[in-house]
Amino acid sequence: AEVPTVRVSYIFTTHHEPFMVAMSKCEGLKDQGIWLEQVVPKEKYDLFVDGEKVARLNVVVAKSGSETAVLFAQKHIDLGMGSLPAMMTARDKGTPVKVLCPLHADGIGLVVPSNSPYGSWDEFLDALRNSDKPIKVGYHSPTSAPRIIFESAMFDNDISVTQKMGEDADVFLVDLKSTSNLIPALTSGQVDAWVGPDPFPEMAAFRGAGKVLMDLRDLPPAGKWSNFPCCVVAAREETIASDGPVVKAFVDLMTKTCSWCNDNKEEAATLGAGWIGIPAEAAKKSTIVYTTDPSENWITGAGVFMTYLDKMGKFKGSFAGKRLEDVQEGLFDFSFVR
Amino acid sequence: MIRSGGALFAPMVVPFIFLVLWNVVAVQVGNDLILPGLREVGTLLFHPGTDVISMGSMAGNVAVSLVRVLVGYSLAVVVAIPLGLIMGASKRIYGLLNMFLGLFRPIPPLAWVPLVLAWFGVASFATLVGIEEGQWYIWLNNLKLSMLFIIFIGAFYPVLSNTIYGVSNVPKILVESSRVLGASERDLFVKVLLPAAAPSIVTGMRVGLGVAWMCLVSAEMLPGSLSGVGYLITHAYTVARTDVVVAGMVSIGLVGAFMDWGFRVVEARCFGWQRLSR
Amino acid sequence: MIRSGGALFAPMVVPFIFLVLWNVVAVQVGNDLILPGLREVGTLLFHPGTDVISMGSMAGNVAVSLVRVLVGYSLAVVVAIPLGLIMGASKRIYGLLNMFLGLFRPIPPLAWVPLVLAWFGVASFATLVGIEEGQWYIWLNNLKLSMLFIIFIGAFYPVLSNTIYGVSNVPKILVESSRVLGASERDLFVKVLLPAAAPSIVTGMRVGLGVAWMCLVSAEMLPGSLSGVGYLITHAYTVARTDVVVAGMVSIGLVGAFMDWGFRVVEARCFGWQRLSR
Amino acid sequence: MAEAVEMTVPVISVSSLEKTFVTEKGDLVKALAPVDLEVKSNEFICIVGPSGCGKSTMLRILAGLETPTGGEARYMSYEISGPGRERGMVFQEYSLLPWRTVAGNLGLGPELAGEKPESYGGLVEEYLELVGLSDFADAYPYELSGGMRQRAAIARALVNNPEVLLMDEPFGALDAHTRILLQGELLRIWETHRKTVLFVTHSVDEAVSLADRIVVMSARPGRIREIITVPIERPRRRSDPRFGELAYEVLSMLDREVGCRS
Amino acid sequence: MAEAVEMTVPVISVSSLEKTFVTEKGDLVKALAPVDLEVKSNEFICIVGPSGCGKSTMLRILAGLETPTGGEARYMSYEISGPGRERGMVFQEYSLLPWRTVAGNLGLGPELAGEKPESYGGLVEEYLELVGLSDFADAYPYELSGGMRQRAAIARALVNNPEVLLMDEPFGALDAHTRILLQGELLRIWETHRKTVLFVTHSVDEAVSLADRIVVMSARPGRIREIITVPIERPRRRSDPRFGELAYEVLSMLDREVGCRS
Ligand SMILES: Nc1ncnc2c1ncn2[C@@H]1O[C@H](COP(=O)(O)OP(=O)(O)OP(=O)(O)O)[C@@H](O)[C@H]1O
Ligand SMILES: Nc1ncnc2c1ncn2[C@@H]1O[C@H](COP(=O)(O)OP(=O)(O)OP(=O)(O)O)[C@@H](O)[C@H]1O
Ligand SMILES: [Mg+2]
Ligand SMILES: [Mg+2]
Repeated sequence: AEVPTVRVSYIFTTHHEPFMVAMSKCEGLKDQGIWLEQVVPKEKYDLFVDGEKVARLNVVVAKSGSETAVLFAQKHIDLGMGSLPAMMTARDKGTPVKVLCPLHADGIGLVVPSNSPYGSWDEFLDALRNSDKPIKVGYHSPTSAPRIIFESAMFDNDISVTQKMGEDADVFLVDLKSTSNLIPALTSGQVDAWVGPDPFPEMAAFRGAGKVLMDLRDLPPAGKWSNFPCCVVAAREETIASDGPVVKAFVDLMTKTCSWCNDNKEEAATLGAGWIGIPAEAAKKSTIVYTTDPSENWITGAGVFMTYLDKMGKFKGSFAGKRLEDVQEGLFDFSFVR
Repeated sequence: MIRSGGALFAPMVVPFIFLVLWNVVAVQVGNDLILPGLREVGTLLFHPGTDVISMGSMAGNVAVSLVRVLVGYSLAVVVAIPLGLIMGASKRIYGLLNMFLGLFRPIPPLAWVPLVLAWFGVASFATLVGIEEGQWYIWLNNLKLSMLFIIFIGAFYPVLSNTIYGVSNVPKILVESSRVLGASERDLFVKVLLPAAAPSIVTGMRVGLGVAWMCLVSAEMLPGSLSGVGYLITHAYTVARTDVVVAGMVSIGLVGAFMDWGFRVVEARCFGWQRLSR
Repeated sequence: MIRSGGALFAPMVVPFIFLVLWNVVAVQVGNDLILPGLREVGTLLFHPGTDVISMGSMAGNVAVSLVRVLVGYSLAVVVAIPLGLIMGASKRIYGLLNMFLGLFRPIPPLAWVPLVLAWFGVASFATLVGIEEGQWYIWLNNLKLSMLFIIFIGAFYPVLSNTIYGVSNVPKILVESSRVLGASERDLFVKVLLPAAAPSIVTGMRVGLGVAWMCLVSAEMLPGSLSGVGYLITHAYTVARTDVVVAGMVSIGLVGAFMDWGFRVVEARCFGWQRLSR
Repeated sequence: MAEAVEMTVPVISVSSLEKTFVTEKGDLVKALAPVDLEVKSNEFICIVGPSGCGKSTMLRILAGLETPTGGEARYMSYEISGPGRERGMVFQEYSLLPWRTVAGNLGLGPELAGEKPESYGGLVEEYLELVGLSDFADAYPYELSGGMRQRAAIARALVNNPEVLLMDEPFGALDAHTRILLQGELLRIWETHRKTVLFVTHSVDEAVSLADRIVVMSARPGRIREIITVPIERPRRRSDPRFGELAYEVLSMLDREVGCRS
Repeated sequence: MAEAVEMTVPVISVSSLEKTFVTEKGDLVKALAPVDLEVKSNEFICIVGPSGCGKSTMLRILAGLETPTGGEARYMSYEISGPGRERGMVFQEYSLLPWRTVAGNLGLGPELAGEKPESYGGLVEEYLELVGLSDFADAYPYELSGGMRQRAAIARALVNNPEVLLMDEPFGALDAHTRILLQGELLRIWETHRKTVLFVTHSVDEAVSLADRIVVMSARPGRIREIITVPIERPRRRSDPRFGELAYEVLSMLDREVGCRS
């Protein structure tokens, strides 16, 4: 019988490794009872549940979470993976998209150039407090998890942050516009440090361009930033309504593949690295934990995102001035994982 | 003899110095994220068939780009030449359309990218034709509508302008002397205007292909694209493989130069009469 | 009278139909992420001073872009014209340099982006000069070296080619008749070659400015840039404000058309002799 | 009966012919004031007159490239309303199609009339021979000297076998030497093929060596000032005193027309 | 004594002058076989000969634009090694600087010599008057007819007050009527300003009306075939039988030179 066709987007980052693993292993994951079969490499896959084909996936690569949000808005995709803040801003603007589940936690690093004078987090913190000029810290997108975690942590530690040139502060945040620019930013010395998602910290270290100062989940206060939200799986409301079973199957696939990845770290890293075209050694260093479970801590973290995005004036629509509790209903749909 | 030998090699001197300098600086810098050595780039270029950063081979990516450019470009040529012929021959139609077409001319093809993405997204020729599987799908799906649109816009105006120019600059004397010999309106078109404008049209086609190829580099930065030499260099940049970036640039340059050379050969072969009859 | 009135309005007919059609389709589609209405875009264009999506005003962004283009472009002109004059006048220097310069010509300016980013990153004029604060910093920091480089490459070749062409095509008769009247080598340069090549040089400058402006759109997609009309439209795309995208495109087109028009006026004013002396 | 009519009806007759141009600015330029002229079969007419007096305009009307604004121009018994194969024209500018060989250009007329190359190939060869370009059949116009191009243009007109040959300063762009050679050839062709020729020229010398009758036109708007029958038998020699006298007479007529320096 | 020398030393003397060109392909083209010629002060020399016989080459050597490959060319007593103000040249092609007004072009010579506009302004006006272009001082070359341009070119050469005027088919591009007008003007200027003129032309008619002596050159490589002194007093009339006869003589000399059609 005809099965529905669903368009899925993901990004070339190890954060989305489970999906890439599902696509590269295909029938190799048959034991899970839910797997993909390749139709066109990297572009088209059939989704099987218990030996039965339930959907055809058309796979699209996006460049960033915000682009994923735009693709949703323009109805060019049905399912997508991207950062939580990107989905929040989309929802704020009225794009009918719901967050179905997390995809991973952690996997964000603070990196300095390899010739940087700072050898540890404490030295770096010292420098932040004592330097007479702002320290330049880069990030790849204003609504990305790395930036928000970093800025919140700075706030918690009484370190002043600015984005305006020439304004006096301890940290001057530089928008590097794309993860592509993270590594070159180190070699050209345009920033003193940056915060970025895996695999870029590992890549930078592997290629000798920088050193990883710390994993952001270890930022003080201890525990606050672990299992913090980053990328999520989201779907358009229309798709949820029309193809609920397919969405359910997809979420199940991600849940199962996530645990496979956690259990087979080495192999998963190798597959993911091969998919993106980065050295496997770099990917293997990742500290990322894959999960589709929206834990307590995760939801608290989502609340932090809300607050910061609102404070930054990123909300222009229905989310403006709201707290997570007010919008949770519309934003989340965890029915597929619970 | 010695003198002509010198004249032959003189043009090589500066490029040679440049290559040596490149290598010296690359060794000095010692950071192939900033400047890869001559050897790394050379290796990539001389083994165009091997897989690069999981993105397929250099040759394969160049081939994909070429197919894209040629399809978008052919569309532009097929639309622009007849339109140009008509606009060049009829002052009324020219008056009607020129201003309208002129509205879009100053918008750089790349500025269309965001809008075109909103329109077409990742739809491709495959979507249009309805082919969903197999080898054909793989080829057709590389022809994203958004990319074709950008290439189309890039190639359209040079071809159009040159066609109009060519037709409207056919010496009146050629038209009149043919009419006196008994040419009908149709004869004038086929036997006088078209051949007389051909050199200008071909020049427009050459320029248009150059612009189209240039637009490709950016068009391949569009989402949904998983291949093409433009995509290859941006992705290589992302994973900090500057040697692949430079090899990609060289490939782009070589292909561009080669296409231009091809057209110039055609121009020189077929339109000697144009250059030589002052 | 009626006829000439008709001729005056005829060119407007198609653009008018186009605008009406646009609005009809926009209403039909009803999704201003895909096609914003005429009114939304118009509002943005007629209030160029108001802040758009927290990115500063349309006018402000266009101004930033203009300054960038003009700086990169001026650099290109300042290098290309003297070089072109020398290469046009001396066959030996031409032979030495032409092949070398030709190596880089076929590489589209945009293909340089990844490499140039690796070199300069977000370093700007401000970094170069060492100014770190104040109003000057804000202005100078907008002049990213990577952007200037791309604009430079874009404008350089058209200006160079046209200068060489202009100088080497000065009719021999003008040079010889001046020599017979007593012109020294220097006189020939200043009083014959330069004015004779001027129209071609100015045409090169016009084309070069067009290419530079076009390259800007992509150059402003480079990181570290927080303003400029190119950045505005990409950012607007990211936040799904298609109306801003379209308004930005129109602005880009208007500025491009205006610059082109300015040069054409200069050409028509100063170089009437060129066109009219066959 | 038909033959008798042909003998009496002039080949070309122009009566009260007027032409007023509207320039692009909208001004009116009266190029031809009423002009009357009858040309008999086989006549060789030369037209001279100050620059801008409407010589080209008259020829172009006869060729059907321009429509008169008054009066009429007839070929035989019917009014001229467009180009026709019976009226060939040779222009001052080089008018060969530059992308065709010489033979290709000569064959253009028959080709346009729908004839097959086999049927007109012989004719083309014959006329190439006639104008001495047999060796250049496959050459392109840019490979020819100016004189050779004009020979080819004349041959091209002749291949169409027109009754009337309209020539608008065909030798104007040639140097004096080549010009005199071509004048000789033209006369030879005219004598063997017995065409009716209307020949515009600036050179009085040329007019006197070629014409049966010289039409002298007055300054704009062009009118016919005088028609002079040349009483010198052919071949004419420039050293003949009657040649010099007639040339002088025509020249001073023109000088009075111009009045001022041109 | 100085005066006496000037009377006896020829203004231009050419002895065993040869010129061989090397084409771009590397072939050798012998343009001038040894040529000997002496031109006295105030003489008006016309040079005629078949196309390609080296007429232009000789003039260009005299102007200093080309170096001979054999023999020598002298102005007065010294060898010509480059252009000089005492030798002015007028070319067949229009050679005015198109971006300068007519007055600006006329002033070019003095300007290049470092003179101030105040000092040569009067001279420019005088020569504008002389060639009848006073009303066009501020016009640009493209606003002039061909005849007016050549007048301006002649005036520009004269403003530099050269002793010798080298003219390479200056009227070649003009129509016959304008040509005759300018011939008259040139003679008038030559008579009042007493220059030495070397005038290349294709037109035998022109040579006979202008020259004191006509140099007839033979086909390439150019040699001097004959030098004919024109025995007709000025003003010369074309209707004069001696005119026609001399023209015929020169023409047939040329015809024999060419041999075949050109
Ligand atoms: N298409 C036109 N539009 C306006 N005026 C025209 C047009 N064609 C010719 N004229 C004018 O008509 C007049 C006669 O032109 P024509 O070309 O017939 O003169 P002519 O005798 O052939 O001159 P010449 O000897 O210079 O060739 C001129 O004043 C010319 O400017
Ligand atoms: N720069 C050059 N290189 C090679 N050959 C040349 C050059 N200049 C002239 N010639 C050749 O020298 C010969 C004489 O040329 P020149 O121009 O002096 O002839 P001319 O008598 O002036 O001819 P015309 O009457 O056609 O002007 C010709 O065969 C010409 O092709
Ligand atoms: Mg005429
Ligand atoms: Mg010559």
